[in-house]
Amino acid sequence: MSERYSRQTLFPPIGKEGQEKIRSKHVLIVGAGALGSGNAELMARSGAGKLTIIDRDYVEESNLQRQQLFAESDALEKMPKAAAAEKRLKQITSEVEIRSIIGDATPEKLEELAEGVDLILDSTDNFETRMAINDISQKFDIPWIYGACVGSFGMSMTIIPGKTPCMNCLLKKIPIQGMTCDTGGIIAPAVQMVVAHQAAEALKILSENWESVRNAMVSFDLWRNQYTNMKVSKVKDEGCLSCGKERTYPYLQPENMMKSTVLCGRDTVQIRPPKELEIEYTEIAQQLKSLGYQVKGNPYLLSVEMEGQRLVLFKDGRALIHGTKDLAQAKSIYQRIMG
Amino acid sequence: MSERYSRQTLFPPIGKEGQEKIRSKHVLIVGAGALGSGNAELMARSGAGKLTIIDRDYVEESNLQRQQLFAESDALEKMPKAAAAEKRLKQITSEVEIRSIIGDATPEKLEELAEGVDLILDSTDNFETRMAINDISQKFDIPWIYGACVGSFGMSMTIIPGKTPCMNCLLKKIPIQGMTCDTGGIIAPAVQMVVAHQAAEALKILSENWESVRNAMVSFDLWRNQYTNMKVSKVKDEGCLSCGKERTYPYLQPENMMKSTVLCGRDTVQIRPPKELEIEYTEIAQQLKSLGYQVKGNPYLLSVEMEGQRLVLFKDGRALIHGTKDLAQAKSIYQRIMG
Amino acid sequence: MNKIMFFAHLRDSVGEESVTKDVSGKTIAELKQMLAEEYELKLDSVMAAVNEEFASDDEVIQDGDTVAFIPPVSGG
Amino acid sequence: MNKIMFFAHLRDSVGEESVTKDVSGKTIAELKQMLAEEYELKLDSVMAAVNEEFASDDEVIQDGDTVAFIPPVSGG
Repeated sequence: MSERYSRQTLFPPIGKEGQEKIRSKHVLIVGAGALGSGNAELMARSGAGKLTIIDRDYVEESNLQRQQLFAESDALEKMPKAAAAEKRLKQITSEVEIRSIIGDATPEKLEELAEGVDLILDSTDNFETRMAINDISQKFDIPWIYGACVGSFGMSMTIIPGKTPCMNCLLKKIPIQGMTCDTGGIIAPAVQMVVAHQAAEALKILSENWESVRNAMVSFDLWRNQYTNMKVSKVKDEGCLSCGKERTYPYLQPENMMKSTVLCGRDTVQIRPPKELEIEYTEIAQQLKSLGYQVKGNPYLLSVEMEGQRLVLFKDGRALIHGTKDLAQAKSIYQRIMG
Repeated sequence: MSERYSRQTLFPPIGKEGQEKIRSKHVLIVGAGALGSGNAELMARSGAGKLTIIDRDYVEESNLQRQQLFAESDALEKMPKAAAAEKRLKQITSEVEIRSIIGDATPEKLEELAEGVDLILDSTDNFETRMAINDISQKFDIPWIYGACVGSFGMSMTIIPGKTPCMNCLLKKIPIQGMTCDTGGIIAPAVQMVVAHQAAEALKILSENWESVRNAMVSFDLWRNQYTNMKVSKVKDEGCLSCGKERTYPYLQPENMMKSTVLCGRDTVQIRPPKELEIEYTEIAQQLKSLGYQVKGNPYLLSVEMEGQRLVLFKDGRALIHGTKDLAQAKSIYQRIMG
Repeated sequence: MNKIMFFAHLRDSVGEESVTKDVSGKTIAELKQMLAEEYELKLDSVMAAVNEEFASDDEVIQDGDTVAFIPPVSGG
Repeated sequence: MNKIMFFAHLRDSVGEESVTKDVSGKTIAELKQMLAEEYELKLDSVMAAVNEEFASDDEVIQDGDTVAFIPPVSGG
């Protein structure tokens, strides 16, 4: 064991034996934004054996305020986040195997990546992907750690198949219109706080200190000085379609996925959410305006100009993204607005 | 206002006005180790106007597990931490003025650096320096934010002259023999958690959201799943020598400082703590052995071999550090063991 | 009596971190509806905890229970 | 009765996160001495909180109070 991890092996619950275990593990990090770059850095510094990181976006100037792996040059060069993350992680350590994938974390892609993975760290910005992670976690018996934040508020929960309830037991349905960092803002310390919780849980799991895993959903607000642990053990639902006795893994089924289609000859992608929504335009419009976007609307649709593209949003959640033929880019724009 | 801080200005308590305030402020960060590099990175990413960072150590391999500004090459080149921090911070942002100082944060040096500073972020590893920061905070009316961690445990408190109690009201005396990262180990998420709290408090102060400042000492343990806010407002002591009516700023007085002397012709520095301690050898010896140091002892003294130096510790806290003539290095070695 | 706590942006909508009301005998769903009207909140997909334990919409609140409302968050 | 909570390494020394004892009428200093003997703890420079508020060594514990012991930490 190298001197490098001496302060971590000196921590009694890990020790040299725990460090060997961490060293033998493979972690899949879904998303390389704020949470993803924080989680990836901590896993790399802690000496995990292998990291796989998937992300579909590129580094923008507005990311630099909170996404810790990225430097100014990455934003100037519009580097894909997964590639920029890999570059910095390799400067930090040569001892960890880093595999970065520039692409959309679709359920199919995640199933493929899950092979041989010991832990999935959620670092996404939307519940559609989280519900797919949740089903994959159950299907392949891989623990995952939920993390999310907006403003000064954040939360995390550890899901261990066979032991804890799953996200589908808890939420039953995907929350509609969660606040996102693009609509509610975000301060960097809230990111760090979620990463601290996710990474601590990850070290417990990787070092096989199962008895120390937090059996609660933790929520906190650093500005309002709030912190609470909500116990969830009673929530486990035998009838849950993701983790119960008769499972269908609903979020791996095509009918429950977001549909995106390139509209031929129009340089436009249509996005259709898995279930019809009922959108309140005024709230979204106001948030987007305060962010500096050009927003126009009428009772039937909302039109938003953003970075060369135009998003037209209908009341039922359907949207047209004009100015692109790239499905992943269009989905990314949609989920940044809609959560 | 640049697009760069758009997610932070979108956070309503900061907004564009708060961002302008953050932009106009100067933060002094004392220490560029684990907490220091985390705090410096968050302040730089958040767009503080100017950062001054002081540190006396150089980057070692065992730092890489948790000190987020440093890469493998910094450890190979034994870069001074302050210089390595400045280099990475300048890659992250060209918009923040960074001043790095390689040197010991003595009370005299801190008094000199405090001029024009709006906030001091404690990122040290010992209470002697913290008590000097505390006195300087009161003398020059500058808020400071205490932060510390060991193992999976950490704590933070915000001290605002004239509003909150000070550290001397609370502790009355410097705690003897606190656990340090060199004796108790440390996991990186505990560092991140303290940084999250310190940086959130910093953003409140820099953006002048005084009413949101946490009026409590927060403590947490990420492994044992503990978190508590301890209110401190009643502790404020009118007779306190640091913040009361008749102040002497005791920790700026030479008689209360650690004494370090080069012993002529012997390549040895003697360290004498401000007050006599009563040291229990067995506990320290065990911790140092588990860290891989060569430790020998008898009832009167403890001898520790470390990285080319030998530290001989006496029961009253006095120590001889053989193999160096550098006062700052000797103090650093002493405080890493003794806290 | 019951203490009802509001997390994150719900706190700002209500204007206070917690309110004290007698809501014993009500279900979480009924309390959500009551609060939604009183404070103009959207509580459909907000999680509820009773005495720091997750509570479903049909759970009945007892006298002395502390109820907390926590919005799930998607950003990251 | 009183709930007495132990943070960080104190918890491991005691073996439990909290113990229940009747210590009302005692000062914090007296309780520290009692616990120091019972669990072989060093509590000289450990901070105490009574009902989540900092308590000095001469504060007298009342029935029903929750006492927490939190060690100050110097690492960083």
